[in-house]
Amino acid sequence: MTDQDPDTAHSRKPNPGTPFPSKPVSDIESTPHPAASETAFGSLKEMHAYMRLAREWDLRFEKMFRTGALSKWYSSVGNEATTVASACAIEAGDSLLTLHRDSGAILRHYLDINALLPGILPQVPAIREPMGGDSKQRFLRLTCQMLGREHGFSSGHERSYHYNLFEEEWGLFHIGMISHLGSMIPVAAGTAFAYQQQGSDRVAINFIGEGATSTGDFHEALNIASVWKLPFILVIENNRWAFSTPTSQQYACDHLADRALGYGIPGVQVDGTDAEAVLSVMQTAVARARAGDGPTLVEAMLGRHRGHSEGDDSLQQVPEQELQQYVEQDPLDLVEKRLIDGGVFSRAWIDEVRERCASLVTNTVDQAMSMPEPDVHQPRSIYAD
Amino acid sequence: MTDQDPDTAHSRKPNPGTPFPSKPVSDIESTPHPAASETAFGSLKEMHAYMRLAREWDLRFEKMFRTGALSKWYSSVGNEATTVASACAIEAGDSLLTLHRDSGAILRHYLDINALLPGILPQVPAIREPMGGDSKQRFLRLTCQMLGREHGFSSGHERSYHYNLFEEEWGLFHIGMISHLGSMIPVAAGTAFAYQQQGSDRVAINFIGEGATSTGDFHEALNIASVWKLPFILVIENNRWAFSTPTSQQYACDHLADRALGYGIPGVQVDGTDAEAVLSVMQTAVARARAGDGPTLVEAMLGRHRGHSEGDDSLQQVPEQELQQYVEQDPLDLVEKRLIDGGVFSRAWIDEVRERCASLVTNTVDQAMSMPEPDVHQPRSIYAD
Amino acid sequence: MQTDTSTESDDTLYIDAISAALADEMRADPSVVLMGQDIAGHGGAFKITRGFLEEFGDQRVRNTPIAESGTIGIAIGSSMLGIKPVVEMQFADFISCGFNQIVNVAAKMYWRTKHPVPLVIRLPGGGGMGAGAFHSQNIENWFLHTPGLKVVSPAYSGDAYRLLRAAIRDPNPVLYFEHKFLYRRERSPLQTAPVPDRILGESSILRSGTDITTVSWGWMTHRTLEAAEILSQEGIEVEVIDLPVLSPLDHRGIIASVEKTQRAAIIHEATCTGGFGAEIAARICDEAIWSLDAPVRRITYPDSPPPFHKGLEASRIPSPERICSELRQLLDV
Amino acid sequence: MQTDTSTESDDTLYIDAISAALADEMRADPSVVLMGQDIAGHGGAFKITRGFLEEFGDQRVRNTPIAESGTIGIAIGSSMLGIKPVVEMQFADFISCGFNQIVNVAAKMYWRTKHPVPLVIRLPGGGGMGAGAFHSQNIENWFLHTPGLKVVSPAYSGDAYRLLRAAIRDPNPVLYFEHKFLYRRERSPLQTAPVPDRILGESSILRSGTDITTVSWGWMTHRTLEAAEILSQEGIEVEVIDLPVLSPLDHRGIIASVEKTQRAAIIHEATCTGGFGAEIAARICDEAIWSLDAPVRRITYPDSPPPFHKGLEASRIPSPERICSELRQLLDV
Ligand SMILES: Cc1ncc(C[n+]2csc(CCOP(=O)(O)OP(=O)(O)O)c2C)c(N)n1
Ligand SMILES: Cc1ncc(C[n+]2csc(CCOP(=O)(O)OP(=O)(O)O)c2C)c(N)n1
Ligand SMILES: [Mg+2]
Ligand SMILES: [Mg+2]
Repeated sequence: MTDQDPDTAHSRKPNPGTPFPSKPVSDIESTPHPAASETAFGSLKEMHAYMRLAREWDLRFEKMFRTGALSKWYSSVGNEATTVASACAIEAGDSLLTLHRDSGAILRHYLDINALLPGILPQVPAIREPMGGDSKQRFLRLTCQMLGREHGFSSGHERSYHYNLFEEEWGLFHIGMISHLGSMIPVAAGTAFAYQQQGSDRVAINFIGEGATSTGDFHEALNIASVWKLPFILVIENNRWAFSTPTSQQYACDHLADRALGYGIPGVQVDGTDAEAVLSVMQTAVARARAGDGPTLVEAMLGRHRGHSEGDDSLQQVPEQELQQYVEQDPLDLVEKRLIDGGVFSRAWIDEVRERCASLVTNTVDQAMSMPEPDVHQPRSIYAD
Repeated sequence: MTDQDPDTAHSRKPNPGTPFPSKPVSDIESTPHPAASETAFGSLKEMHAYMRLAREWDLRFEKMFRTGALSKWYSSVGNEATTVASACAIEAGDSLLTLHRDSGAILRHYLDINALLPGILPQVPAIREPMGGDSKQRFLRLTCQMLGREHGFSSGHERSYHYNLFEEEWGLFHIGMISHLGSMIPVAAGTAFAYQQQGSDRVAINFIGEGATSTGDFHEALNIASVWKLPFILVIENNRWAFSTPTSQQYACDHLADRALGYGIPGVQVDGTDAEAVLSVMQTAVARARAGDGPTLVEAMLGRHRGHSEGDDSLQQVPEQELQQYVEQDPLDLVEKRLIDGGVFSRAWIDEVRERCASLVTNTVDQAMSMPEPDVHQPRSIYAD
Repeated sequence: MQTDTSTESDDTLYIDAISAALADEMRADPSVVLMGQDIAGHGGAFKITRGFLEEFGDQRVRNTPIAESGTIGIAIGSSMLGIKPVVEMQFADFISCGFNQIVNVAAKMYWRTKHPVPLVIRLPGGGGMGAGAFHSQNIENWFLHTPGLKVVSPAYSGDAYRLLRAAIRDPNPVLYFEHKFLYRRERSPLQTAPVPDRILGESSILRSGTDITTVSWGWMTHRTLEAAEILSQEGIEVEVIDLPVLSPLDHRGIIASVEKTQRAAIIHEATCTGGFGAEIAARICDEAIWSLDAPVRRITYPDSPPPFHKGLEASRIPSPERICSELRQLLDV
Repeated sequence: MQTDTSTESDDTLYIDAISAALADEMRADPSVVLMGQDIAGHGGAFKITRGFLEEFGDQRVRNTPIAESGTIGIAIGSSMLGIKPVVEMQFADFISCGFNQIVNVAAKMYWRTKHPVPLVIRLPGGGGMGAGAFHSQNIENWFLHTPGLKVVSPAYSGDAYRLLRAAIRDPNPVLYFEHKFLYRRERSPLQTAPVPDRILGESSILRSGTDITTVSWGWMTHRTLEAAEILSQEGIEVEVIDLPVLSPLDHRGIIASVEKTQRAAIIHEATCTGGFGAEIAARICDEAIWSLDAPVRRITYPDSPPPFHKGLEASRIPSPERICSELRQLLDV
């Protein structure tokens, strides 16, 4: 996959009016995705590998934070089912907008895990094609980005997930976050607007926490997107807490998904710890968007596993029992249990996947740590020219 | 009413923790208001008089606009049932926040029409107590405000409905609009917050057009108000057009009232041309708010009668048949027909009410026109001290 | 709107120059899309896009819901994927409702990510129409103080036309302040010069003089020229510099003129404190201090909102008379 | 928070001074209500309101949803009916999401309607912590250029305490910029002087000198003092003026000092163009031009967003060394 010819790959054609590459709209109506129904465990195996990689990624940075090697870290632990499954539902050419707990979506969307860890997905039919291009380079640069290195996507100018990665030749359009919650929702809808305007069937997905649903931009963007029927999926990662604020102090409705009614669009609440359930919901939403039927609001129910950011004491606000419940419903445990119970994977293979993911992360972090810091004298323009 | 002692009237007690005057919460549970059910035509007669006054008010200023005596006018014609009935549902001590088509609410809330036109409401039991204080002075100042006179509430510094009138001794708390649509929704909720904080049972109502439902402030304010259970009623005057933009380009849901579900509060759609229907809905909403049960979203369905502002050509966007339908459903015709059909009023009395309201407006406008313009050399501070 | 006005034409109304620039650029580049409230069938509050719906269709001329932040955010996202959005604020004042998208998303995007955001926001601003506190503000310095934005403020039809086309071609977010008072009052020829493909700093000496330099933009340039005419009859020769582009600022041009005349005043309609007049004064006092032979004066709106009453408003906006008297003071005459 | 700190106490941390001012004012006036994200049980992102929930209860210490505009709007409305709200922004940068409520509703309310809006917004701002583009900005001039707001920017614990109490008592909307870098680094005595009941312009000469006047606020005042110390050893005596209050501005104090020293520099952490340093320079060049014996210089952040990397960030913020070298230049030494 990594040596694919850019010209035949999922290249975005910037000319307005030219339909976007890959499948025509009429091909995509089957829902859920064939891979999910036909080979019951195929999708699970694939999601498992990426979820594990995402988990090891986070554990590694959490550890670096604890040892003082990193000044700040927002953990994605617990969000992997939602983020990986969502990224499995999109394709090259689609745009992805992430927040601070979406390493799963980023890793799934950027990387061909088989290229990084040969044989890790032996006989699995892909739910989706892996992203073309050089996965190794991307993974290293991503790691450098987390560590503020010159080789990172922002050359040290921006923190962790606050960056963009556009590789037009591969159809990779990832826009990272700014800190201001809610702000990227209209921007995500805007990328969907570009697709609609260009006659493409590509879609945009954007992740937000349940806290960001209180912002004006949440409303303004969803309203315009629904009036304009933009191919846009907004995924709320409802982990029940925003920093130290519980949902009871954030909103008064029963389900955030119910807000969809106020926009005349579908709203779905899904168990966000269940990768298969999320995949199915997201595939339906994506198919709907590709077919020109407009946005979907997805509320993935998660639980808080970590503090707001590592090292703060915000977890103290979460009642112990509640926390335990969330930790017990670990999405990785769930997926691994299913694979073992279904007789698909042995515990040994599960362990091996974990080991291999962990060493990949460790090696890459080590490599990134040895790379240069940004040159403080290098000017950086505020204007494009 | 006008010579009531301020001390015994509906005075606001600014001390936090002191419950607000007038009825205790438990007295107000009957819904709809007794006046509406017991004396079937009583409320209608009262609303009729104020609706007529509001209509003549607008017609007079429309005419002044056409003759060039006024540089701009936003007409409230067609909104009177909603605005007058809503103002009938509140009392002294409540706060009222209006937009540009709410003369009906202002006139109903400010004035004792019997004081201005003695005998115009002969045997009608009041739906609500008229506002205490000097109605004549208020009406003159209001007129001066519309005409940019020194004697207006803003001494010519602010246009038409962009002013406040606070008369604490009478419990009159009216906050006018700023131009930025949606901006006053949180401010209105804030007055409700003050009541809640002070342990008072007073409520806030705020009018907006359906266009303002697309703003971020609509969402942020309703969300906070519902989480905090603020005594707040938001009335959408859905006249199907925002300037030249039809609802199909403003929102994609079936009913704006459905947005209430997303806030966990009641949402009611009502025929906004039917004063009695609006009164009943508003009385329920107000009772709910007084009882501490939180906000209500009311969507009053109206129709566009006039251009966005007088003299523009925005009415051209409204299909002729649609316009005609709205004009045929004139809320004043409706109320007058009911009164005549019910054998309550003769056509002659209806005509007399109109005549008397019209001359009251004309005389007051004439008086205001003869009053001084603002002194351009008079400084005006930007800071309170 | 009907004719291609990129060739020279005489005496075009300022408002028509804006319409023409939009139409010509839409014809030249199919990725240009207009968004705004009431811009489609109605042609916008000022009718600048009248006829556009018919010519360009409802995909390229988009009525938006009343949601400045959402609209600007959508414009930003689309601009990152090949669309060139031009967003109309119904009045410049309403930009405050989309402020965060501009200052934090659009302005910082290129610096943060090296990803261009070619985006134009049109802002009908300024006073003189008795339109009150929320339809008359001059708020350019909020954006001039935000790195990453370009800001344009044409005083003439020709600049309005040329700079709007250039703004659309520029790969950066450009705030295009158009002055409502000039819409139907300013009328001058469009230029034949080819339209540049980006906004660069420009200052233009509209009248050369030896006694004092004035710096102004938008409507105030016209009033300053009136003042210069009056003073000329008194034997005072004012060098009148107009800034059609405020950011990037061509401060070299200003400094050179002040070095010649040795005196300077800045005239703007925006309120005084913290305004852009201060920036220009500060640059003069840093770089041309040794040339100065008089205090550097700002002639501006007082620090208060625009009043509704026309007489009140008129008393606040710098008038040719007030400009004359302040300049006379600086010249000690 | 536990003790009434309105009496003199030695060496209070800046952050504790803020907590103490809030607590003391809440004790003194039951209409004071706090609103902000995570301020209740969690005590806020910086723990400034730790223990407040327990002492004052959840009616007066309100966690809000993540909705800056809605929250500020609610604060405005309540303040018009007798509540005195203090709104905490989690970071100053997020104020852009509530911008319209401040500049159009709060700032103009008194001028428009003669109705006071006693409201405080606390804005933890500034850089130096490696917190990146959206948690480090210095945006005071957006508000200084908006008539009707008061703006405070204390550099010392004593001022932080006194001015926060005064801000809460002031009948106007006050933006209270507190500097995150100083939270746990600045430590000095609180004052015994009675707390005033409103914010008035103040400038304070922290070090008197004869050679050049500097004007600064917040963190930069500390760095300027360091520079003055260094220069003093070289025989250069800097008069260091701190502005704990930016609006209203005590420009008399500044002018008087410049008339004495004949030279001036303004040091601020905000970006340069269109910033408040320009305002101060402009006033000096209008009112003290004849005294000036050197260019008026601004020493500021460059015109770009704050970088995340600590080394990159450090290279942008005016350092004592950079201040020294610029001042030496102005003194031609
Ligand atoms: C507009 C804005 N206000 C406040 C903040 C400060 N803040 C950062 S993260 C956060 C909580 C986010 O909660 P949520 O959206 O539920 O995401 P989670 O961290 O739970 O995934 C807050 C309040 C911000 N980033 N942006
Ligand atoms: C934030 C904002 N954006 C745009 C405008 C310009 N504007 C003034 S009135 C109006 C239409 C309002 O429509 P609606 O809310 O339905 O009220 P109606 O006039 O129909 O009663 C618009 C777009 C504004 N005032 N405020
Ligand atoms: Mg959350
Ligand atoms: Mg409407």
